[in-house]
Amino acid sequence: MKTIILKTASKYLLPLLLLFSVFILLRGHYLPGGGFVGGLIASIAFVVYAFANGLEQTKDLLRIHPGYLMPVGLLIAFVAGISPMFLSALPFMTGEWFAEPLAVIGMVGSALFFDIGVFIVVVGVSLTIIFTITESA
Amino acid sequence: MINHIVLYPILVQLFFAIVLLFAWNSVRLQKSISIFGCIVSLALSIWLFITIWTKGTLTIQAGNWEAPFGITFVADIFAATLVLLTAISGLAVSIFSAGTILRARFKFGYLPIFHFLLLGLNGAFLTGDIFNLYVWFEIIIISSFVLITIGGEKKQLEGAIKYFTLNILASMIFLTAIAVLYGLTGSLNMADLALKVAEIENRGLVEITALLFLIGFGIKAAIFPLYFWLPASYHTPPPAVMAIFGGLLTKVGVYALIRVFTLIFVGEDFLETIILSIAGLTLFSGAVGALVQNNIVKIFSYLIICHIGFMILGLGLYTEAAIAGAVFYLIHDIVVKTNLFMVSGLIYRIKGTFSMRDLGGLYAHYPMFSLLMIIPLFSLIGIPPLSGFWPKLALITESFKIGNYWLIGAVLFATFITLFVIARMWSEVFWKDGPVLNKVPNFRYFQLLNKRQKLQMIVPMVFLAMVSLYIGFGAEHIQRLSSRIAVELMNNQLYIEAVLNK
Amino acid sequence: MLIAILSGFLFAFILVFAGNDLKNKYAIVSAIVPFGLFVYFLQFTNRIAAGEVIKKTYQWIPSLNVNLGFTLDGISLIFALMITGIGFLVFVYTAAYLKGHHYLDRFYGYLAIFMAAMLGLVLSDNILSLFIFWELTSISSFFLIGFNNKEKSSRQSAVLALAITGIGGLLLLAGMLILGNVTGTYSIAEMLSSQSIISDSPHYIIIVLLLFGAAFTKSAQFPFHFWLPGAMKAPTPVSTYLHSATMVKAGIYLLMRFTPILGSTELWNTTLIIVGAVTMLYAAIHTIFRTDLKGILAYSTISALGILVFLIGLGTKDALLAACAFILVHAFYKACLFLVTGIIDHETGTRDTTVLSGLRKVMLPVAIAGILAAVSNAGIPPSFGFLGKDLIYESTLHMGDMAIVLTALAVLTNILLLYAGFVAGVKPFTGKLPSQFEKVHLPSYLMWAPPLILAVGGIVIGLFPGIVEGALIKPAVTALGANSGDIHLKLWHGFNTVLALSATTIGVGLLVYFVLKPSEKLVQLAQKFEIISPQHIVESLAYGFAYFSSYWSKIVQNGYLRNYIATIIIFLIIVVGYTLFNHTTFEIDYNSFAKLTVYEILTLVLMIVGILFTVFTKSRLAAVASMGVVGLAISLIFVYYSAPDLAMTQFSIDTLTVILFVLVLYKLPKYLNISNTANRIKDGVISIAFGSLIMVLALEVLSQPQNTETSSFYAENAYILAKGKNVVNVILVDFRGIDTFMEISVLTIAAIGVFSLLKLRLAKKFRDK
Amino acid sequence: MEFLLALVTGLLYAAGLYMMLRRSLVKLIIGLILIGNGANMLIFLLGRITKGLPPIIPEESKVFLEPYADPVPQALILTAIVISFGLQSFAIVLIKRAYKVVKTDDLDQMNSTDEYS
Repeated sequence: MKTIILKTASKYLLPLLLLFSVFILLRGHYLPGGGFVGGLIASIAFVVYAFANGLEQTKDLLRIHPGYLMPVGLLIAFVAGISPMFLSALPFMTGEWFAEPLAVIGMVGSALFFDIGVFIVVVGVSLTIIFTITESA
Repeated sequence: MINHIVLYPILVQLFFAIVLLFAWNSVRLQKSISIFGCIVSLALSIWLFITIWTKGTLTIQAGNWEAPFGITFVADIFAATLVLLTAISGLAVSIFSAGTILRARFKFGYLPIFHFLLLGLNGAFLTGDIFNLYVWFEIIIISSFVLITIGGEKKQLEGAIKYFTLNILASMIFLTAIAVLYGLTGSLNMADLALKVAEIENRGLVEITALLFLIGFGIKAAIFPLYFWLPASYHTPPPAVMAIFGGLLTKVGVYALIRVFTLIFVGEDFLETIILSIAGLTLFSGAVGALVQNNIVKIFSYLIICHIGFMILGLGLYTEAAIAGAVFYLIHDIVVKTNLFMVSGLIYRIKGTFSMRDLGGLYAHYPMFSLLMIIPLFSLIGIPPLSGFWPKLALITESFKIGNYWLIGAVLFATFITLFVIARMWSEVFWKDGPVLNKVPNFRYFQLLNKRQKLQMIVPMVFLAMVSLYIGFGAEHIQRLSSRIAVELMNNQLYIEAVLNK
Repeated sequence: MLIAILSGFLFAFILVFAGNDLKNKYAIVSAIVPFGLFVYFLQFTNRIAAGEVIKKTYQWIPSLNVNLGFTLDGISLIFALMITGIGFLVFVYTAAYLKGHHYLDRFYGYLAIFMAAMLGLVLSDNILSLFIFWELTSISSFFLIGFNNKEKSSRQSAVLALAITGIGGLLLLAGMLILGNVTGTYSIAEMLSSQSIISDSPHYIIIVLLLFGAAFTKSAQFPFHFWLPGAMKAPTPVSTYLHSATMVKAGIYLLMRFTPILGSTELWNTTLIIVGAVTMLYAAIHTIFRTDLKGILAYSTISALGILVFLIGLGTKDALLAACAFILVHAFYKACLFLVTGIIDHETGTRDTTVLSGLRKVMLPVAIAGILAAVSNAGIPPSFGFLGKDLIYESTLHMGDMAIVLTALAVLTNILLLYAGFVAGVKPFTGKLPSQFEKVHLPSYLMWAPPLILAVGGIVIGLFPGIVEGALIKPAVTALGANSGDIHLKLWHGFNTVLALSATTIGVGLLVYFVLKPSEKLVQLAQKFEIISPQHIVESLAYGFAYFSSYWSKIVQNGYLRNYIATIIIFLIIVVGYTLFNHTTFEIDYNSFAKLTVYEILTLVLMIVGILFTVFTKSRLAAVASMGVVGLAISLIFVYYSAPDLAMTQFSIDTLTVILFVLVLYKLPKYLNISNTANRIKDGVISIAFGSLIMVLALEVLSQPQNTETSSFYAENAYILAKGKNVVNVILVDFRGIDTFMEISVLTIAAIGVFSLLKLRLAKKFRDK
Repeated sequence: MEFLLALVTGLLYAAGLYMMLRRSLVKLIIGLILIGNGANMLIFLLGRITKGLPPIIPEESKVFLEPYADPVPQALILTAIVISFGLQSFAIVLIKRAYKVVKTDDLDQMNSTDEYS
């Protein structure tokens, strides 16, 4: 499997797919998509890369163990969730919004950060599971 | 915004679970964070409890979406009590874990998962949304799967497969029930459901939905004939895990049953007959199972089943006094069962076995420990005036009032078998001069532990023993609490008003 | 009064911490506790004799109607004095008997707890607190019987005794609760006024039977008597205190206490007379077939308890008077005999009557005590026993038609009891001293003084019955609901039938004693009939039940996961199916259903084929692949029916699952063809039933009206309030964000689980076995 | 169409149960997945199905102009699917480990924890 073509292709595929996944994440509020599917696409990107270049190299690329993405994502979601409690004494998970919409993304608010958290967790989870299974297979 | 505190028990556990994940590499740090987190959680739970006790039910709408559209969290006195008990057991088990769990297990996420489990429990107690309840249940079962398998011993895995399959089956049935319920009412908020279900004309479908919930929760609560997973798996993980499982996991099923059958499905005769029969058979079958076992942990496992029968009985009798009895029993059982499994853990550390045949001589060599252990053991039997005794008064009286002597018989039978089994256990484990056991090489016998580890085992047991003594001798307080819970449960209007403001 | 009752518990509690000091030199100090209590209760004698009833109530758990209400009247006082008085003697005796014993402190602790519980029992006015103390006596008895816990027989006897009295306790609990319900009060004093309510109640029979169950087990009545001989495994002070003088009389106390409330009905009287008579005779006969001193005394105690039950059953004033007197008589002589036996055992190391004799030469004070007790037991004048026996005959003789039979039974029992008393109290001291006992010496006065006091007491009261008449007996009879005005106890009644009966009893009894010698042969003879003894029958039943239990458990918990699943689902099918077919109408409106297109039909066909192929294929890989196809078909359905997000998710998840499966699968073995056809058919039937049930249910629900309140709220507010247009996503991240939060937590936990399952290997040395 | 979907849902439940009742670990997990799919279908079906009208508000407007599919069941199913995925991946790894340790795929031979000792 580790052919030159695949290796080369995966080098370009990885950033492309990652970009695409972020796109899916961001548009989720308006059209089908969202953090979960986006996260899955991002992990597929890394999996394809791993197929081509081997597990070790993928890990080097990631620098940290994908498992650490999970608490990071959870923490982002958590902070997004509790921010209204501190900012405006509203209940947990209440949407907080910036006044003006941003280009491309649209309205930005705590829900988006929450979705980003989902995205990161999903990447962390999928990669952890797949890497672990591959390593011990 | 005082009602924010409703979510604190959930948020604090979530927060500490996440923090523990960050501290993945340092076992020492994890232990400290966990114990600290449990103390914070206990403090918040006490605060919540006192607030609810003085001010009445509080609700909070997550996301600030008015009920029934968002997810509502409801801290009525029942939920607050269970959250408090979770915090108490959680703290005890957290300390106990620090002293008994193998370092290898800590290195693979034992503590974060443990806190996720507590998170799930708190969430399940506080949520006012039926689908959200499903989600909390999933948190609970996935955490328990990980805890039951962590370490990957052969017996752990064999037990886990049964545990896993039957619990997933339960979730599927639960989910099926939610599907039907949503199809009928178009709602998920439990208070709103209570109103909408009452309006449905096709009572047959309502009854079926109720039965699906009964079976789904019943599997988790380990009632007859749905309890198979429990004796197959509860004795396989380390004692600290058993303690939290034995104390709280089945109880969350009982909680859900009580909640759903006092709030949403009210007053269906057919159901009451079924629930009462189930209660009687659970008492019988659990007791009979405990009678034939030799392994002390398996005995305790069967006694869990047996004693679930008491709570189900209270629910089935469906009077205020009976529900109060069931709630009282629930409160007692959480504390005592948690402690019992820690007791068995201590015995195991001392002797290296769970088998009654091989155990012995504890009374002669550890008189103070024996005295400590006898508190949960006797509370379990319900030797008056210890904690297990009081709720039985209401259960027997109410069974008598409906003229069902079979149920009285079942209660007495279960109590008697518990008495007999514990007396025999006392005789075998504490009195008997046990056979000389071969030293298991590298086994961390109690004597070999350092002082801190010893304390980490003993302190939580003393703590819980004190709590159960309080439940027994301060039965007046607990009874008043249970009665108040029962009053609130029996008038589901109170709950509905608190959630929907109507 | 509360402090008085609880002082035993407090003392036991102190012992936990200060036990070591008391264990050695200062053991005797603990006797202060019962002595103090004895004096405390003694001071009430005058007031009780004057007809007063002393009441004290302490609130405990008002919401459960449980309070610590104490009543001190005639019966309670007799019992309280017995408990503390004999308690004092036993405490003193113990100091010497178990001198230097390693666990003396524990022993005192148990004794003190027992004493407190017993006091609480006889003083309680609240029937629930009475029950609580009742249970505590059983528990402390358990610890005392099992005191020599290294011996197997000791432990077994303790468990047996606890089991029997435990059953009784639970019956009592049920009885008390029902009684409380019928009368509307838990106070015995208040019940006295509602006697007719109770006896007219349809629950009267069950209440009485439950109460009998409790009393008969506790007071060792036939056929529940057998735990008592077993309980003799306990050290002698325990046998003396619990198993002859006090605890076993708790059942008697209960019957007496409830005589004014439940008594005077045919059920009450007849049952008690029959059970009492059978017990007294059965146990009395048994004494002949014993050579162990404690065994003989145990059976004679059972017999005496039978006499008491019998007397309560007779229920006349004479009989109740006799019962009150006999309780005291018995306490004096039987406690004494036990203590004497203990000394003999302690000094000679044996309790075998066939070898013991002539001990008067080495332990005269003990011999005096023993012989005097035997005299009182025999009812030889001028002992207190003579008085007691007179009263018994007096009451049986006045029973009309049944007088002859009842009197004959009483005489026969007393003859045998006389024999037993002599074997225990006289035989060891008379005759020749065997050589092996020559070095035996008199123990400390702490041991021989208590029995001597009791023995002398028995004679003194016989001579001067006035000591107890006004102070104890009369108030007790009053408390039992009879008029005690004309009672007058005296030794000499003149020549009458009663005297003749007494004389006969003594004469024949002595004859039996001189003719019949205890021997091994008799013991063996009795053992032949062991198979029909209640103990054997109960043990067989228990064994049978244990067998049944293990059978039941093995059937239910059979180890096969598929059976567990099948049981759960069959249960579901039965209860849900039953309701579905009984309560619903099956009106399904097919017209309202959406119309089909070719794509949908193709998708469904694909799905059905996929499902069937998954189930029936012999290849694992094919099964997994076709399962993937099923998932794919589902996502297509989601596409058709307006759920693009779902379709995307279902598709990606489905793919991932298949990948995971394949990654794992090639390590696993091939399918084995292991299930047989019968199983497959059975499982197929269950599965089809289950599937059909779900299908019918779904159709039923679809025919119901739909409620769209919630969903329209989401739809209307998604953009305006939550600023999103994909409503599903808005629900996920905002309306129901917590669900999603927990969903990613589940994923995290699962990932950790996978990680630890695959990476964590416990080093072999750390394995828990 | 609803009738056929109900039929398929029932079939998924039936097939899932049948697979769970087999003795093979792999079949057990497949059975669980099938039942899970069945439950999702049931939610979907009972939330009432609508053809071709996804619950996405058109670009130009702020509320729905025409009828739309109920978004709630979709959100519930999404959550349920993801949760099931977590459980399934754990289950798949569990059978792998169980096979390695117990050395059989036959569930009937995994009853040591139910034995009496």
